[in-house]
Amino acid sequence: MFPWNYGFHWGAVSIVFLGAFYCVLTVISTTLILALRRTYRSAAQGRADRIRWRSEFQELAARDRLCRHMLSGEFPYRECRNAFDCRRCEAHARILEKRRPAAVAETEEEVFGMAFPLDRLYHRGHTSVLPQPDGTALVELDELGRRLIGVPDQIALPQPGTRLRANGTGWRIRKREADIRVLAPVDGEVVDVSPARGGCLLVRPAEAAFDHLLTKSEVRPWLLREMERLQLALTAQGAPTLADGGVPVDDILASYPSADWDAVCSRMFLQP
Amino acid sequence: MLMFGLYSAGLCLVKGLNQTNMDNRFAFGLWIFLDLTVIALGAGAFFTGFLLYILKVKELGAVINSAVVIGLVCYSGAVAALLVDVGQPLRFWFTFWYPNVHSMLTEVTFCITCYLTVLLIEYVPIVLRNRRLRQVPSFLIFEFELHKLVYVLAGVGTFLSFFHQGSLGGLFGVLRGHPFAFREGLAVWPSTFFLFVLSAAAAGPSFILLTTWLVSKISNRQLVRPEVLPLLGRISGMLMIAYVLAKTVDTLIWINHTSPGAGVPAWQYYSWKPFGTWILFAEIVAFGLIPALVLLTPRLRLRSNWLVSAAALTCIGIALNRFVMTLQTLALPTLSFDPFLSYFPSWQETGTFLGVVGFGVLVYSFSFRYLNLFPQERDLEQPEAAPVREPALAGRY
Amino acid sequence: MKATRRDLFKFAAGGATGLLLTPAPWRLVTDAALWSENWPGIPKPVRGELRTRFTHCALCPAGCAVKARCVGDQPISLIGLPGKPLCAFGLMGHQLPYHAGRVRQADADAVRAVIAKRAANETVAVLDLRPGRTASWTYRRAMAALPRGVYLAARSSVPAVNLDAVKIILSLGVPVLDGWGTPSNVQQARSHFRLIQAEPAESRTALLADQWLKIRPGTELELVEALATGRGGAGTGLNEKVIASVANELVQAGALFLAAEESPSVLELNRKLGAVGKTIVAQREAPVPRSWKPAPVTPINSVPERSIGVLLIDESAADSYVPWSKLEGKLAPDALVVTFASSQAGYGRQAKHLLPTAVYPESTGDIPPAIDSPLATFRLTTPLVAPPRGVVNPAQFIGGLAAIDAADALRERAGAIHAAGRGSVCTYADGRSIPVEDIQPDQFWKALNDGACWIDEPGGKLLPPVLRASTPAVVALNWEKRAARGPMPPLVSKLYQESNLRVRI
Amino acid sequence: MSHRGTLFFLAGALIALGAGWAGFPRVIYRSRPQPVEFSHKVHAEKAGMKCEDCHEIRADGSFAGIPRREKCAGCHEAAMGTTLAEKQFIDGYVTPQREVQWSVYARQPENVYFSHASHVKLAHLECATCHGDHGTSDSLRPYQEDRISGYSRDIWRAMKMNDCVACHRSHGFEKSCLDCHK
Amino acid sequence: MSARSYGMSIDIDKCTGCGACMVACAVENNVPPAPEGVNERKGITWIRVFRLDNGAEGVDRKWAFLPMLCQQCGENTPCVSVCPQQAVQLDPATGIVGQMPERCLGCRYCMAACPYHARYFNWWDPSWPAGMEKTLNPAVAPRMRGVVEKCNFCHGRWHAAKARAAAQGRRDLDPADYVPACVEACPTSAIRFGDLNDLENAPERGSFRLLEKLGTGPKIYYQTQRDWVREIAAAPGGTERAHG
Repeated sequence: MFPWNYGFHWGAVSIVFLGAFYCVLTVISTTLILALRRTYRSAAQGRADRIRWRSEFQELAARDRLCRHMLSGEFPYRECRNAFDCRRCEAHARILEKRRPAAVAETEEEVFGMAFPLDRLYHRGHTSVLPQPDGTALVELDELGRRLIGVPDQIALPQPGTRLRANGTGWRIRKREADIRVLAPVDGEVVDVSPARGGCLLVRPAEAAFDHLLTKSEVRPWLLREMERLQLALTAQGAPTLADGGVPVDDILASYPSADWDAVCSRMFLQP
Repeated sequence: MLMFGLYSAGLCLVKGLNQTNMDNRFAFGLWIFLDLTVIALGAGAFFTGFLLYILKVKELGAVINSAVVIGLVCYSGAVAALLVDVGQPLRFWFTFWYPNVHSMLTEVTFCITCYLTVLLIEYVPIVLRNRRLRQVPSFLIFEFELHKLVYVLAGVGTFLSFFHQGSLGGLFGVLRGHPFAFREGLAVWPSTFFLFVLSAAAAGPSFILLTTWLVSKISNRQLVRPEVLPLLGRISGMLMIAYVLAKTVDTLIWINHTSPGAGVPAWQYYSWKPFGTWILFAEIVAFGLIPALVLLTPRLRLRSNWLVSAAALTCIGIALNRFVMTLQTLALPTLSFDPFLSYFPSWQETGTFLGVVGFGVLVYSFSFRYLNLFPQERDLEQPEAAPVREPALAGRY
Repeated sequence: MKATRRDLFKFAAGGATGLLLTPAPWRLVTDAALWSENWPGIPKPVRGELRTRFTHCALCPAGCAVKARCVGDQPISLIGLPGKPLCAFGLMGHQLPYHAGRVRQADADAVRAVIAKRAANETVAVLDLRPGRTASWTYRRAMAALPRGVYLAARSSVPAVNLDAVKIILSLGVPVLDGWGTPSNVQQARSHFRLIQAEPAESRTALLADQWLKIRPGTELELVEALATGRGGAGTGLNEKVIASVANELVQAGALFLAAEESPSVLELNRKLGAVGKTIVAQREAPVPRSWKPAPVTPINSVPERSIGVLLIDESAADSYVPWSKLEGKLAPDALVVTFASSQAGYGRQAKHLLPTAVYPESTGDIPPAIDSPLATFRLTTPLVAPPRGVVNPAQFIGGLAAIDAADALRERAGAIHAAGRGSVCTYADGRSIPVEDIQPDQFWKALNDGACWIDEPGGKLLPPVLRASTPAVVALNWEKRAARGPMPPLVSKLYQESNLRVRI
Repeated sequence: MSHRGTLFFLAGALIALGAGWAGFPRVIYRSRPQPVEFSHKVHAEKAGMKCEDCHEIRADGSFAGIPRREKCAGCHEAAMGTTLAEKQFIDGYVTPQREVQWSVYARQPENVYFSHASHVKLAHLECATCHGDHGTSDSLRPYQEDRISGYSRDIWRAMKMNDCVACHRSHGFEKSCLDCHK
Repeated sequence: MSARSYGMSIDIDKCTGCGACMVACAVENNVPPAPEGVNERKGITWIRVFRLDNGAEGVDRKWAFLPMLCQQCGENTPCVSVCPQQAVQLDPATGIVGQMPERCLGCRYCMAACPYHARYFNWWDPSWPAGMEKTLNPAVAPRMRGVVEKCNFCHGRWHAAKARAAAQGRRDLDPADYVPACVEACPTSAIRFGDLNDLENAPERGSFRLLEKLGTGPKIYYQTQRDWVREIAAAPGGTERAHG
């Protein structure tokens, strides 16, 4: 193996053979080391959240990766390519220009008897953002999210001052076997927190641009879609389907004791 | 099964190889034969990887994870069996320390060891994708970064596999002492070298096809898009046809030139029951040409039972070829006065190998249970539930 | 500060890395491999100075000269002298003492007491399976001294075969080429005699014979009759023409006719063919001290039924054996059978007591002239290895019964031979041959012990053998047949088990 | 936090290094004293003997190795000196005629064939070339043998196969394994 | 010391199949006796005498005995190139193919490679009946379980001969000093041994080697006057008559 080992002969074959062998070893080890170094770097730069969201977004079923503009019927079929971050999506920008302002300014959507006030913006991970006059924004679960979780067993809220990252972890909620990471809808710094209503944060957003969040007329089709997904998730769990037209009870979970709630929640809160 | 396997392996290690039915003529037995087969079937890992990452055949992304696991299982199993097979396992490292670079076996040992490492590394991201592990940020990032580099590993793996699959063939092609196995070839490699590479590449996809099909039958879930399996079949078929052609040419050369050159008319090999010429026929036509043609006929390929049985035939064909190369070679007498011998493995041998198989199944099923072997699976859940109607009261305008 | 799990991991990792930089792991790996070199149970051969010693092989009456290569005093391999090779069995002789089935312990004194008590008023018989030794003489003297002692020899007479004179041999199942005579003699003579082997089994001799008569089992005597009378022989399974041609051939060549078992008709035929006196001659014995008063050799048949009270069988060196059925009848109802042997395999099965004896090359004794040596010879087998404690020397034991001290019998006989002054002694170390009268008695004795052979001078007329027709069927043992009855060196597995060169009989 | 981790790492590494370099050799070697106090120095200087006087090469080329009792008794039948060691030797071995169970420092593995004859008579090597100053040592150090492989530690000091090979290579005597293995 | 090429010439007609060579070999080279249940397929016999017959039945059945040992192939030796860890070696100085048990991994690839089946594997731990290990030959190291061994022309004797030469200050050994055990033991001196480069040892005319066509250049030459023997011995690839 080494020239100083007994029985080693400097021959063409030896050189070629062992040469190849050592090349292979080097390649393998360099690959590993490279990976490790990059890991170290990324970790240092705290890109964990972004990476997590990116890879998890890839893990989502194609059906769950649909573009908001498909939901609102502007496309027959379109998968989101930017991990639900429309701020960098030129298609999104274009469409916004084209879009006519909504005819009637609704104040509140009601879907399946769930109130979705339109004064706020919605994240696909079932959080809503209510901009405050003082420039901060109130982040909390939306109606469906709350009903999914019902009364949480335990809520882990970030310390005030923590920096949030859009699509990164907002806060965590434990409910039975389900351990849910609620995705943060916006970049920003946590100002104040309260465990009320499944947890809500007061956030000072890094930038005021919220156009990656769902607004106004997009909310309804999105919600319809979400109900479908919920139903699908439940039936996948072998639970009886939502009574057609039935209004989701406050604590959906409680009414489906048999369901693997971890699966349902992770599906609804966009975690593979 | 695993227990039994461990027990018999232990017997062989503690009491020595007298536990087996191998003997001075049958220096290689069941183990070597099955190792060769298993490694050939495990070739799917490298070949799929090659197609996916190097040739960018995106569709194969659906099975790559499973392919890697299969490869890992096959290779680790084979290596385990080999360690029991050698007389002095404590000296395994001599091969690395004092290698005889002219020996095919050295090449095999080096390549397989390296490749096993590669497979392990390739396996890591798959493991790290598990949801629990993912909670640890560093794991998450490492997986992400490693996955970006995986094509390098795929490349290395391809290189290694090419050589050791070949060398496994060369193992027998160089046996000047056995005109039945001896072949001329290019440079240092006898023709069997290339035949083995080809056949392994052909069998690999078939085997993945089989396992995927089997797993989806057992778990009755749809794991991959319906077009993936036929694609695998097609790849396998193309390689198979190439292999069959090459094999035929090689056989002809051997019958008419190589073997007589060594002083043995080829008919002699087949004058020993039960190894008649039928075995040649079976190897080339029944388990070579026919499945190849089936796999290449689009209409048949799309029928899952045809597809699967053709794939099965291919795998059997490869196994048969390995069998011929190992056991028939040794069974045939070389000297006029030595008899034709036959060999039947002892229960310890069988047991050990069953253990290896058990280990394989275990690892695979665990991976299947806890890891995401078939990324497409999520997209293919049962028919969409009926779209939800919005209640009338909600539709005010 | 308190260590978290994470810290422990770090610690372990550090330990691992550190360990890799020490010799420990590498050394352990190496040692494991080295350990496999001297695995427990792999013996270490004893080292020491290589010496050469000479003796005679006592395994069969051929008594070939043996050159032993020894480390210190332990023989590690045996070999014949140039031109006087050993057979396969002889080559393994030095391993015989380590035979697994060997009997080592017995209470000799108790047995002696019992015998002594019964010897007073009962018939004591000694069955000698290798007549013609000095030990045999001791037995005869002892039996003569005892009130009612009988000396039974396995073979009533020991005819010698003069191979030089032989032109053609017809053997009835005698392994002529495989352990019958002295290998070297047979080897040399083989060129000038024709061998016809009549044997049912496909024995080695049958394979190598010039002609092989494949007769039906048990039809040997029928064949003899047919050859003698020229009639019958259909039962042998040979056709008349073959028999006729063979008979004719025999008559013409004045053939020698050998049989595995002595029988009157065989002798008759030999006489008829004129072999007796020409190729079959009387075995000459080396001189014995005049003072020795031997008992006569009693043919087993002439022993009255149920007469023997004590039967002592010397199996320590057996050339032939008497089937037990032949002996049983002669024994008194409560007869005491004592056998001197090294393993249970032979008469040990029937005997009441088995007294363990030394085996070659532990034993001390002499070897009667080989069947193919018409000349008298005197050859000692001197021990190469010390016999284990507790073994019995049959001659001294039986001599002791009659108050005869046989310890020096060999020496006395050597003295007698020297006194006779005939013949010459050839020493193996230097390969010289000196007339006896040229050396002193104790030189002679020393030479014999260091490996030398006394050979009577030729000359003198070859006397026809004294043949009694009334002897029972005695089976001659060649070393292969012996495998069935006595211990064999462990390495015979090479011939019988690990190759199919030979098949057990 | 991070250098706390490194601290632990280093600690582990250091401990391991210590164990491996200092502790391991003590563990792996079984050490036993020679049965008799013997001084090559005294024999070489006082008695003016040469190595081959006691360690002779036999006529057939084999090497006698450590002399047997008789040879020692040749001079030490009765005490020549006043040392306790000699007295013990005579009382313990010569008088009761017991062989001394020496442990041979330079005992090679069983599968090694070494011919002193060819090295001394043909190659004219000095004993010291391989055995170092053993011939002039004043006392016998305890014999150390590897617990696992059972080989003497001295082989690892100066008589490894690589040492043999190095010399043979330099003299162009490296033919085949079976030259030195049996 | 000039390169030698040791070889044998074996006269098949002289061989009586007595087995002396096999025994002498086992004694010389410390080959252990077979444990229970060993047959000719698992046994260790560095030299083995095969029985040939002319295929006829009954009394006109003719036999010959052919001693078979490592043929010490001189040209592209099958077993040397295949060994993964240089445990097999063709000694340029003697032409002897050496096997190194302590280097051997026990993969048995060399056995598969040997057309003469002259290599043997230690399937069992070597074991001698109690006390018999005293009779072992110190010139040869006993092998351990799980390694391959084979004839090396009694290399212990070669060492001894060289040592004797060295003691007398000679470099090249006296041919009379170096005679393998089987040669020494053969009662009919059917086996002759020597340096094939010397004239007196050069193979006689009409002698043949086994499986010459494989081109492995074996150094064991056979002679026979009997045509049927030559026919069988020279023919490769087990013929029908070899059954059983």
